[in-house]
Amino acid sequence: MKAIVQIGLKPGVLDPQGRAIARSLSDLGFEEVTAARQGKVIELDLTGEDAGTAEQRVTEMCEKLLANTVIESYSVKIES
Amino acid sequence: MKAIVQIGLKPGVLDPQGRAIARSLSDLGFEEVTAARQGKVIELDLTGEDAGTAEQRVTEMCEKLLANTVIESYSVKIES
Amino acid sequence: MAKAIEITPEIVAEHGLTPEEYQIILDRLGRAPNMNELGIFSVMWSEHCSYKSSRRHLGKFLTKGPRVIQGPGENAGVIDIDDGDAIIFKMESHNHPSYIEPYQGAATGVGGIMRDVFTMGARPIALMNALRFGEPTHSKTKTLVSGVIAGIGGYGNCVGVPTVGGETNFHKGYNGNILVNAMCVGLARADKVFYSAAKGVGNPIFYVGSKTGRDGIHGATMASAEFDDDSEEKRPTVQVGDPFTEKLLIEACMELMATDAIIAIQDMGAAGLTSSSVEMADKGGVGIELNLDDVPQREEGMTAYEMMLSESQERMLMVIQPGKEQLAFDIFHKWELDVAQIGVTTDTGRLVLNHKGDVVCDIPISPLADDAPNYDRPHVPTDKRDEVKAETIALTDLNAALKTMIGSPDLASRRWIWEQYDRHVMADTVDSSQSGGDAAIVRIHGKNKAVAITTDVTPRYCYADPHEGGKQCVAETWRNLTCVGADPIAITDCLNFGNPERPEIMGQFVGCVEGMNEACRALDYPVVSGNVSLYNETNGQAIPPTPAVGGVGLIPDLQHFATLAGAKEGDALILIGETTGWIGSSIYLREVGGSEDGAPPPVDLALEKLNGDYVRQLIRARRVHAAHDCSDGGLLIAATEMAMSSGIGLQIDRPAGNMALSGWYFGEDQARYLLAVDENSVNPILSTADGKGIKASRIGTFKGGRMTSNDGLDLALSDIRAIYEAWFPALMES
Amino acid sequence: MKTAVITFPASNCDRDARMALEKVTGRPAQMIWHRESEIPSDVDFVVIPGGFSYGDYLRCGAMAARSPIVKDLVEKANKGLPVAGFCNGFQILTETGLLPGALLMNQGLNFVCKPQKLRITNGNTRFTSGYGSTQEVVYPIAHHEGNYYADDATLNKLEKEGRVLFKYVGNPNGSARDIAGICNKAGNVFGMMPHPERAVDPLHGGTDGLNFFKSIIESI
Ligand SMILES: Nc1ncnc2c1ncn2[C@@H]1O[C@H](COP(=O)(O)OP(=O)(O)O)[C@@H](O)[C@H]1O
Ligand SMILES: [Mg+2]
Repeated sequence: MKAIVQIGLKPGVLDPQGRAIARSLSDLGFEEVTAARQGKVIELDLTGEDAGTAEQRVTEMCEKLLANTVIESYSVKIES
Repeated sequence: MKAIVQIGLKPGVLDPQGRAIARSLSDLGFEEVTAARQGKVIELDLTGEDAGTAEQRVTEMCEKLLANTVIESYSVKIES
Repeated sequence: MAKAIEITPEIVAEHGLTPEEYQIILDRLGRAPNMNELGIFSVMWSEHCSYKSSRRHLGKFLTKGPRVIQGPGENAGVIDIDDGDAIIFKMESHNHPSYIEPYQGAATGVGGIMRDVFTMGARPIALMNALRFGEPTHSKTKTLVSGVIAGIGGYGNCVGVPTVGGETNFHKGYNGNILVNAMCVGLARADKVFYSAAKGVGNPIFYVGSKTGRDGIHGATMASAEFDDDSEEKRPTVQVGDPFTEKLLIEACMELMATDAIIAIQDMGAAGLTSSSVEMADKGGVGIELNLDDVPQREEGMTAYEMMLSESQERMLMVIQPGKEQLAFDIFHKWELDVAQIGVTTDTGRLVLNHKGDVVCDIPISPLADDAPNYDRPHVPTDKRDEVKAETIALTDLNAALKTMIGSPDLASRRWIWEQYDRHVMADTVDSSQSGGDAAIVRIHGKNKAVAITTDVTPRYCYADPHEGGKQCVAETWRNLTCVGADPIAITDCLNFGNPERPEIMGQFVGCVEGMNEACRALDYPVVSGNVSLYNETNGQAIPPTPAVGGVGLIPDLQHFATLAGAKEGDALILIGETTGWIGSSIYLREVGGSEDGAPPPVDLALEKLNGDYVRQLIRARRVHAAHDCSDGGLLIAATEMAMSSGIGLQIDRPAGNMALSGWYFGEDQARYLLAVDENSVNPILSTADGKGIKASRIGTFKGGRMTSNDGLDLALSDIRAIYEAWFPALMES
Repeated sequence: MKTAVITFPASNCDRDARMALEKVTGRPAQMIWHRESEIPSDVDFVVIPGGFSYGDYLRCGAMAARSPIVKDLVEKANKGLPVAGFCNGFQILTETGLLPGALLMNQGLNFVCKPQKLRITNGNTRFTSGYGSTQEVVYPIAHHEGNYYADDATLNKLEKEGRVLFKYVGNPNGSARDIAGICNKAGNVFGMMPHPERAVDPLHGGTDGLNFFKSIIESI
C-alpha cells in the first residue's frame, strides 16, 4: 500500500518560501500568479492490507513525527 | 483558479531525507513503513479562466523554475 | 467593533493584569479602556516589557565606564573600541518559544537579537548562544537540541553572520524549560549610533520590513506566564522567521543609515507595533498618531487589536526626516521590502490609533511607561551550604576519572553543534568554537584589532549560592577574555529565573544580581545591556538560577593574542593562581561522586584581577603560546583541553603536598590559568609572579602524544579525544 | 585585469570574495548588483559568491539562476569569459546548466562547516595550475546542500575529460565519487562547494586558497 501525506503551513502562518516563489514567477513573466504556498509531500510504502488501519496509523505518524502541528496541518490519502 | 504542483526526486536519485524519515518512523514503532520519499507541493493561485491554458502555463513554470529536471520530476493539477 | 466589548474582570485577568493594575488604568484614563487600549496596557505592563519584578534590582548594576557610550535602556549597549569604532551588543532569551517550536523559536530568537543591534546602526559581525537543555536521557531533549541548533544555524547562516561560540549545559532542572539565549555583536562608527527617541512634531513614521500577520498575538504576555501541562495546546500561533527578509532589512537599513534621513529607529520586538511606538514616543516625549489602515498586512480583516499586538518578525519602525521620505522609499523598494508611512509624531503626548474611520485608541503615553508596575517582591536568601572537603572524596584511578569526566554531558565536545554554524562568513573570524577556546576572536574589518567575545554562567554554583555564583559568572567571562589577551570591557546579560512571586526564587534573583554587580565593580566591567526572563518553571519546578553573561573585550593589536591551540612540543605548563582543592558543587563531585552538594568555590575578586592582569601582560609580551582558564572540571580538564587543541601530549608533575588528588586534579578553585610557555620563559614568569604576590608554578611539559602524570595518569591523547568527541553524536544518534 | 562579484539578495560571501580578489589582483573587484542587466565588457573574471541567494527558497540557486544578470553571464561564459562559483555560486552555476549535475541535501541532513581536506585531481587547468606539485589543500566548507549528484554517464564523462578538479578527502556530504569541484568542457567555468576565498589569510582559514586565485588570474 501507499500513503500520500501532504503537509502545509496552517493558514495565517508566514510562508516566506511561497512568497518568494510567487515573486520570482511574476518576475519571469508569469503574471497570472497571485500567490504561492509551498508544502511537503511524503510518500510512504506500507505493508498491510487494510486501508482503514493504514489511514489511522499514518495519521498517528503525522501527529508524532511527520507534521509539526504547531504550525502545519496535514492530510492523508491511502492508495493501494 | 488553483494549480497544485507536485515535485519529487526522480527515481534513482538518492533521497536522504526520505530515508531518514523511514528510519525514524520505524524507530518509533511504525514497522509497517518500508520506504519513504519526500517531495514538495506548490500551490499557486492563478487569474484566468481556462484550465487548459493554465495547465500549459504552469507546466512552463515547472520547466523554467519550479522543478530542476536534472533531478526532479513534477506533475501539475488544475483545480477551479 | 472593539469598543463595544465590555471589559470584565475575566478579560482583565486573561490579559495578565491584576485587579490593582487595572484600577491604575481606570484612574489614569478616567474611564474604562476599550479592548485595544487594554491590550496595549497589558503588553506594556507585562513582565517582559516592564521588568516589573526586576527593575529595582537591575538599577544597582554598574553601568558606566570610560568606554561606555550607551548603557542599558536602549536596544543594545554601545562601547568605544578606539579609532572611532564602536561595538554594539546584547543578549536575549527566547526560552518559551523554543520549547514549543524549537526550530522557529530559536531562529526568531537569533533574528530578534540581530535587529536589536542593527537598529542602532551596527552591522552584526558575530553571534553567540548560551543553551541549557534537560537531562540527556529525558524524552524531549534530543528533539529540542536538534531543533534549536538547526534553528540557530538556519537563521544565522542565511543572514551571513558568523556564529562563533557559545555554551551548552544539560541538567534535569531544565527538563520542562529549556533556555535559549542568543547574543549578537555588531560594529558601528561611534559617531553614527542610532537611538530610539522620536523627535519633533509632524515627522513621518515609517514601517519597514515584513507584512504584519496574526503571529504570536500576545506572545509578550505569554513569555511572562508560567507553563502548565496544557500550554502546548493553548499556545497561540508561533512566529516563523524569515532570515532572507532579515538580510535584506539589514542591508537596506545600513544603506539608509549612511544618509541623514533617520531621526529615530526601533525594531519591533516583543509586543511589536505597540512597544516600538510607545517606547519611541515615550523616550522622545512626543505623541504618536498611526493610521492602521496603512500598515502592510499579510491577512485580510485584521483588527486593530491584532495589528497592535502582532509579533510578526523582521519589522522596523522609524521616524524619518521630513523631505527624505522619497529617499527612504527608494532604498526600501530597491531591497524589495514592504514600506509604508503609517503615521506622524504629534505634540499631544498621546497614542492615537485610527482604523477604518474610527479612533480605536486614544491614551496618554506617559502612564504606559511611568506608571508601569514596579514591584518590590519579597525575597529570602538561599541557605548557605557546608563545604565538602576533597579529602572525603576519593580519587584512586586517575585514568578512569579523566575518561568519565571528558565524556560527561557538560564537558564533552560540542562539535556536533558548532559544525552546523557558519563560523567564517564575513572573513574576519580569527578564532571560534573550532579551537575550543575560551573566547571567540573576531577581527574589526580591515584593521589589525579584534573583539573577543564569550558567554558564561555556572548554574550549579548559582543554585548553591546565588551571590557567589553571580560573582563567578561575571568573573569567568572576564577571565575568558583575558585568556585570549583581550582587555575586558563590558558585559550583557540574560537573567533566567523561575517565578519571581515566590520569595525563594526572588531571593535567587537578588542574590545573583548583587553578586554580579560586586564583580562588575571590582573588575571595572560594567553592564551595558541585558534581558530578564522570569517564570521559567513548569508545575512549580523552577529552573536553576541561570544569569548568563556575555562579555566583550578588545584585542588592540592582533600581533598579540593567545588561543587554546598554540602549545608547542617542549613547552612548559604553568599554573597561575592558588589551588585549594575546592570540590563542592564541582563537576567531579557530580559526575564521579554522584552528588550535587557543597558550597561552590568562593570568588576572590581582588585575586581575579591580580592574576588576570598578569596573564594578559604576559600574552601581550608574547610570552604565552597558549592559555586557558581552569573552570568546569578543574585543572586536569583544562590541561587536557589545551593538549587536545594543540595536538600535543602533556606530562603533568603534581608538586609534592598532601592535598587530596581529587581536589588537585578536579577541584574548581577560581582565578586560575594554565599557560603554555617556552622553557626559557619559565623562570622569568615565575619570579615576576613571585614579586607581585601571585602564586605560580610549573606543573608540566607538553610532549609526545600521551597524557601522563606522576600519579599514574597514562592515556593516549587520541583515546581521550575519541571519548570527548563521541558523546554528543552518540546522544543525537541514539 | 578587472574582476567582478555578482551580488544577489542574501548573497553573503560577497565580501569574502571581494577581499580575496583584491588581495590577489591588488585591485578592488567590481560589485555587480543582480538587477543590472549586463556584465561590463571589460570584466575579465567573474565570481558568483556563496550565501543564500533568495533565501535558498524553492531550491538553492534556482531563483538567482533565472535572474537577468545571470542570463548575460551565461552568454558571456559561453563565449569564454572565466567564471567561478563557490558554494551557492556553484549551485547557481548548475541551475543555469553551465555546469552539469545538481546539489542535493547533505547526506547527514545537517549543515556542515569545517576545514575540509581536498585532493587536486587535475592540476593542469586554469584554476589549478598555480598549485604546482601540491596535491592536497584545505579549504573551509559551509553548506547544507553540497551533495553533488549527476547520472553515471555524466560522472564518467567528467572524469574522463579531466573536468573533476578537486575531490574531497573524507567525503563530508555524500557527493558522488567524492567530487568537490568541476569545470565545463571549455575549461573557463568552474564551480565548487568549498570556499577558496575563505582561505587567503593566515589569521582566517589559512592561505591554501591563494593559488587558486593566482592560477585563474595569471591565465588571463
Ligand atoms: N552552543 C554553542 N554554540 C557554539 N559554540 C559552543 C556552544 N557551546 C559550546 N561551544 C564552544 O565550545 C567550547 C567550550 O565551551 P565551554 O565549555 O562553555 O567553554 P569555557 O568553559 O572555556 O568558556 C567553546 O569554544 C564554546 O565557544
Ligand atoms: Mg572558560
